[in-house]
Amino acid sequence: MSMIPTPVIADNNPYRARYLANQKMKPRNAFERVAWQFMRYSGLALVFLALSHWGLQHLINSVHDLTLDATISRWGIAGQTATLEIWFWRAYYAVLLGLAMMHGLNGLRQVLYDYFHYRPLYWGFMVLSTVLIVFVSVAGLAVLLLGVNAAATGAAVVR
Amino acid sequence: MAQYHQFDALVVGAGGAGLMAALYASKSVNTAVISKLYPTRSHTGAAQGGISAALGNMEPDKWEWHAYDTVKGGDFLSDQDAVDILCKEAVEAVIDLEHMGLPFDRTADGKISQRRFGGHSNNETKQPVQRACHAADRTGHMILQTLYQQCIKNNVRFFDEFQMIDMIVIDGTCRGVVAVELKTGEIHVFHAKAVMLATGGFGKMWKISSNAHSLTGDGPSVALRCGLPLQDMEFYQFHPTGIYKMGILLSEAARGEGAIFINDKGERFMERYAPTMKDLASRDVCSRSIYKEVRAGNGIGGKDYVYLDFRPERINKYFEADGNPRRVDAEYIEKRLPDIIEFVRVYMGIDPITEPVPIQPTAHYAMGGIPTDLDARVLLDENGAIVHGLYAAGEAACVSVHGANRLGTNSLVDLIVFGRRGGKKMAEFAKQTEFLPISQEVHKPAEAMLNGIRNNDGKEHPGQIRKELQLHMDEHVGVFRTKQGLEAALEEIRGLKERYKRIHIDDKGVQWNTDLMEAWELGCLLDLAEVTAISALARQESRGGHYREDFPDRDDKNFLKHTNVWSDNHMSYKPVRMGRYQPTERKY
Amino acid sequence: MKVHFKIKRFNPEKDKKSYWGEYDVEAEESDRVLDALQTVKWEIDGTLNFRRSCAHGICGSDAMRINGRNSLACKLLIRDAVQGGKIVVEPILGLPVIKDLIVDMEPFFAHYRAVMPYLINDTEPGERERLQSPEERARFDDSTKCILCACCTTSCPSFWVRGDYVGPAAIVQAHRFIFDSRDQGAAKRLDVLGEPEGVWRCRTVFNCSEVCPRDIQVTQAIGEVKAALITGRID
Amino acid sequence: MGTLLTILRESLRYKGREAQWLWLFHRVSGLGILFYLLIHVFDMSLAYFNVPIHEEMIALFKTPLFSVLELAMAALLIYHAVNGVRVAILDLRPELWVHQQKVTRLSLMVTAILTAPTVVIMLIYTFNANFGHVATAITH
Ligand SMILES: Cc1cc2nc3c(=O)[nH]c(=O)nc-3n(C[C@H](O)[C@H](O)[C@H](O)COP(=O)(O)OP(=O)(O)OC[C@H]3O[C@@H](n4cnc5c(N)ncnc54)[C@H](O)[C@@H]3O)c2cc1C
Ligand code: HEM
Ligand code: SF4
Ligand code: F3S
Ligand code: FES
Repeated sequence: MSMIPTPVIADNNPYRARYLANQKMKPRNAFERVAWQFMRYSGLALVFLALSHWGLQHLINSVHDLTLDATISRWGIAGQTATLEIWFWRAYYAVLLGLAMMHGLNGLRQVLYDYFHYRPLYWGFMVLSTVLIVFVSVAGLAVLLLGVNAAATGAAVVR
Repeated sequence: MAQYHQFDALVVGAGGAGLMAALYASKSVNTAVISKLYPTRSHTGAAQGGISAALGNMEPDKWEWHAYDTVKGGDFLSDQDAVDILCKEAVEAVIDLEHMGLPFDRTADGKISQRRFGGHSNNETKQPVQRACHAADRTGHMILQTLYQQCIKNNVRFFDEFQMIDMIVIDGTCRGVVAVELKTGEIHVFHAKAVMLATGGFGKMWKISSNAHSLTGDGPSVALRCGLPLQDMEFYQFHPTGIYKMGILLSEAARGEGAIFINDKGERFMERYAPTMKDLASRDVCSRSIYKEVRAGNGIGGKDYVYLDFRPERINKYFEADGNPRRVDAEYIEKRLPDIIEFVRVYMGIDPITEPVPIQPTAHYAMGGIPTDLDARVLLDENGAIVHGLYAAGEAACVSVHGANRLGTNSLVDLIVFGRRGGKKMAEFAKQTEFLPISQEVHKPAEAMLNGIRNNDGKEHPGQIRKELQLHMDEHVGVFRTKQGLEAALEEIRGLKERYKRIHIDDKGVQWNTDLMEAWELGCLLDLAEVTAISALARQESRGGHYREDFPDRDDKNFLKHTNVWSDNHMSYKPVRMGRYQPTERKY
Repeated sequence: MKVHFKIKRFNPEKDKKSYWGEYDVEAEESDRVLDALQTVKWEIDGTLNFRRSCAHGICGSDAMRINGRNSLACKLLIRDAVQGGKIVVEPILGLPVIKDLIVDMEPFFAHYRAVMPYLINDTEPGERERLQSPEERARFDDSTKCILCACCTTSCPSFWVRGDYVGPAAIVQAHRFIFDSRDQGAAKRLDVLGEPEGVWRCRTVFNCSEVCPRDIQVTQAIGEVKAALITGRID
Repeated sequence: MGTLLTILRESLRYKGREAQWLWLFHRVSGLGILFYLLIHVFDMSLAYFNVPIHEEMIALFKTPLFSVLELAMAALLIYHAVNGVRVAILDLRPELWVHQQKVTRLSLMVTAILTAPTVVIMLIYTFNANFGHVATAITH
């Protein structure tokens, strides 16, 4: 990953000598910087994505309208070709899911790092929560991208 | 068993003087610093106004002029060879500080900015000259920080919060010190080839004082107890502008920027006492003038204080009256004197931009101290014999450049110039000599002394003794002195010393026992108060910071000489080393 | 006026746990809290321990938690501190308590040293001063005021939970050099501050800025360092 | 662990300004949302893996207890979003911190303004589902 970008500086910039002297030096560790920036950018994106999803599901519609049919109309049915509309919903939810999970995972990492100083404990929690979050995300992506799998009920969905 | 350490060079005290010495010594020998405070807590950080050097960045200036001002400021008691070194090396030393990173304020063309300060003048025009290099009104803070930073860079070994309580002086050579590690209460023996005392001043023997609680004269009093003399102890400077009742200092930089004194009648009374320099006359002159006004009933509301006025419109009015073309506004004053303005706002609850500030003289600076030669080597007697391996610099020492009265900004110059010379000399000395032997038992007397205080079960309370000492000193050994007053004070001090033998402290513990250390420090103050009063009593003239109402004139025939005093109270005098400048009447 | 002091006491030689010492002190409204503590020590109970030196807010010795918030005891007046006739004094948080109000400052200074708080410039400076314009000087003026009192660092939730965080004070010190036009060590310092225990652990809580007795814009300094790390530019 | 508890207790006793409490609640809300999100996504994924369980869970979410939790969730999410934006802005312009009282009031107000109608609408839906006749009366 690129570390500190090489600065562009004019000859008459008083800091020039310092830049030249500094160029060789680059932070060894950019992870936290990237994580920090990611939290802000993903947060901003989530304002739109998460709030619009919430609005859609809880204000325009409600949980009480949440039926399998409604789900099918968003994500389609496994094995059937999807319409453009379905692909739009799939993409929207995939992005939302991905960003929210990564944002949440990194947030959780920050919290665990703060409170669990005993390294094995911290890493234990980290591995556990990463596995859990990745597992749930992959499962979520499966239904998103493949559609509702009526077969998993063992019977046809008739309503 | 005490812990044992060995270093080529050991510096006691981490103020400007100590750090400068450590920095230079550490360039070539194994150096350590012990300090009872974290280095950045040293009182050098309180110095506000500036550090003088004839850089000539603002207007023509010469180090010779600086030297003359210093000698004149010192009422001709300064040793002039030392003054020459001070003023000549000041230029180089200030540049040195800049190279170390000190963030001086700058002129428009990028050079170090300078300002006017009391007693500093252009010798030809007799007008105040801009000589004090400054970083807002935090010059001392920046010096202290910069030197500490450089010491860290140079890997100087620090023993923070270690308090020296004894020195190992055997056969006229110093071989180390004994110190307490405050955190654990353990005794440590520091074995060294060269030791420097840079423990700062002792202004806490007065009540109204600009000095820190920690300034209790540990270094000078340990030296005294080791059989060494102290020099010129009667010369103590009272700074004219301390915040009323608290003593917190408002730098002379305020007057450098144009502030003036006014009395109850609204008069600029300094015009009467110092027609040329007026409010920028030297400190002893200003302090006495304030008290003369107070005695004449011109104190504010008849009380014992006057106003320092730095309201911009007033400053401009007086600039105009003086024919000075400068003008200031509130923004400028705030920028140049941010800290002292804040002090006034916080501690007095008034705004100096719109109201005059009540001030009174405050005990400030010891001109006297441990006598040294030009390389900061400590002198054994009035004949110039030296104590091998022992050095002193800073306020604890007396070179003597300040003579009878120190000029503003010259202390910081003293720290870095003689700190540096001392540091270099220590390294040189340490490289040539071997460690001299010390016994396994050297720390025993110090240990016994501390335990003596800890376990003493008398009835006297150290807090009470300190309070009484401060009151007597303020009353009789202050700006104005008389034979009767000094004799009374001496008797009181001796009485207090007797009572001190029967003190009792509450904290019998070992770790971080400030009760114990404060009681020990009180012992130092009592010792120094006694020799101060003795020296003052013997000097039957008025000179610089020492003003005898019964001998109001300077007496060059009998007293153009330095006082040396020992712990058994015997005294001797030695001549002042004169040079280009012959004593003249001192007018500002 | 009479003020009731509640002071957190702990003596490592005697106590297993800290306890509250209670004292009634006669004090003027315009006295400093430090003056009242001195009165307790000098007149009521000599075993009370705290650090102090200058008594006017420039040495940074006496940071403590007064009525729940960090402050220098010598810079807070009784009239501003007292709440319902009472003042509660505790040691600053996040550093090990040694005795009463005295904490171990070593971890704090270790962080300070970690950011290389000294001018780095290996070029030959010449006979005279290095030049610096008043604007360049003003760029880092705010952070030169720091007195290393630790009020900020020990008010920071990120530091409390994990003392490895270099803390606002060290960042302010780094800022003082990073933005000094004479310095050439910015990249080395940014390297340290970019580490996991560096600036990124700041969560923009502002407790630090609020308590700084020197009115340093601490969070702003931290923000400028973050910006320098992100953009690679220091202007 | 003992020290962790001490630190947590002491941090609650420290009298920080507004931003300290906003930060603490940001943390709590973030963790809350994450917890909710995991359950929610897990449940939805069952629409692919096991529809009957999926349907049972959906039914569970429709009970009054979960409706109340859902309201809390809405408040947390909105708070977290608004406060996240506040933090991001202050990271860019730290000098604005002097207005922290105003900023705090503002962000709490925005949170409230967004949450209030949400809660009302969601309550109506809940009533509608549980006591259909009442809701019908209201909507008509
Ligand atoms: C408010 C104020 C403003 C001033 N402004 C100016 C100014 O503008 N210009 C100017 O030139 N001068 C000024 N001065 C004077 C000048 O600042 C001091 O004289 C000078 O800083 C003294 O420095 P120092 O290095 O000798 O001692 P200090 O800086 O006082 O340091 C003493 C050191 O010794 C240590 N120490 C003391 N006792 C022991 C012990 N027993 N064991 C171990 N360590 C010990 C302390 O921990 C400390 O580190 C001012 C003074 C004051 C009080
Ligand atoms: C809705 C828009 C969102 C915005 C604007 C947002 C913004 C932010 C920001 C800026 C941070 C960083 C805080 C810091 O570093 O101090 C953060 C932290 C966090 N966020 Fe979000 N976030 C949003 C949604 C979410 C979601 C959906 C989740 C759950 C999956 C979540 C969970 C977290 C967690 C756990 C933290 C860590 C808290 C901490 O370290 O104290 N956030 N959020
Ligand atoms: S930044 Fe302020 S609060 Fe922090 S150590 Fe420096 S002076 Fe103290
Ligand atoms: S309190 Fe701490 S979180 Fe940042 S803004 Fe200050 S360092
Ligand atoms: S005693 Fe120096 S800052 Fe308070």
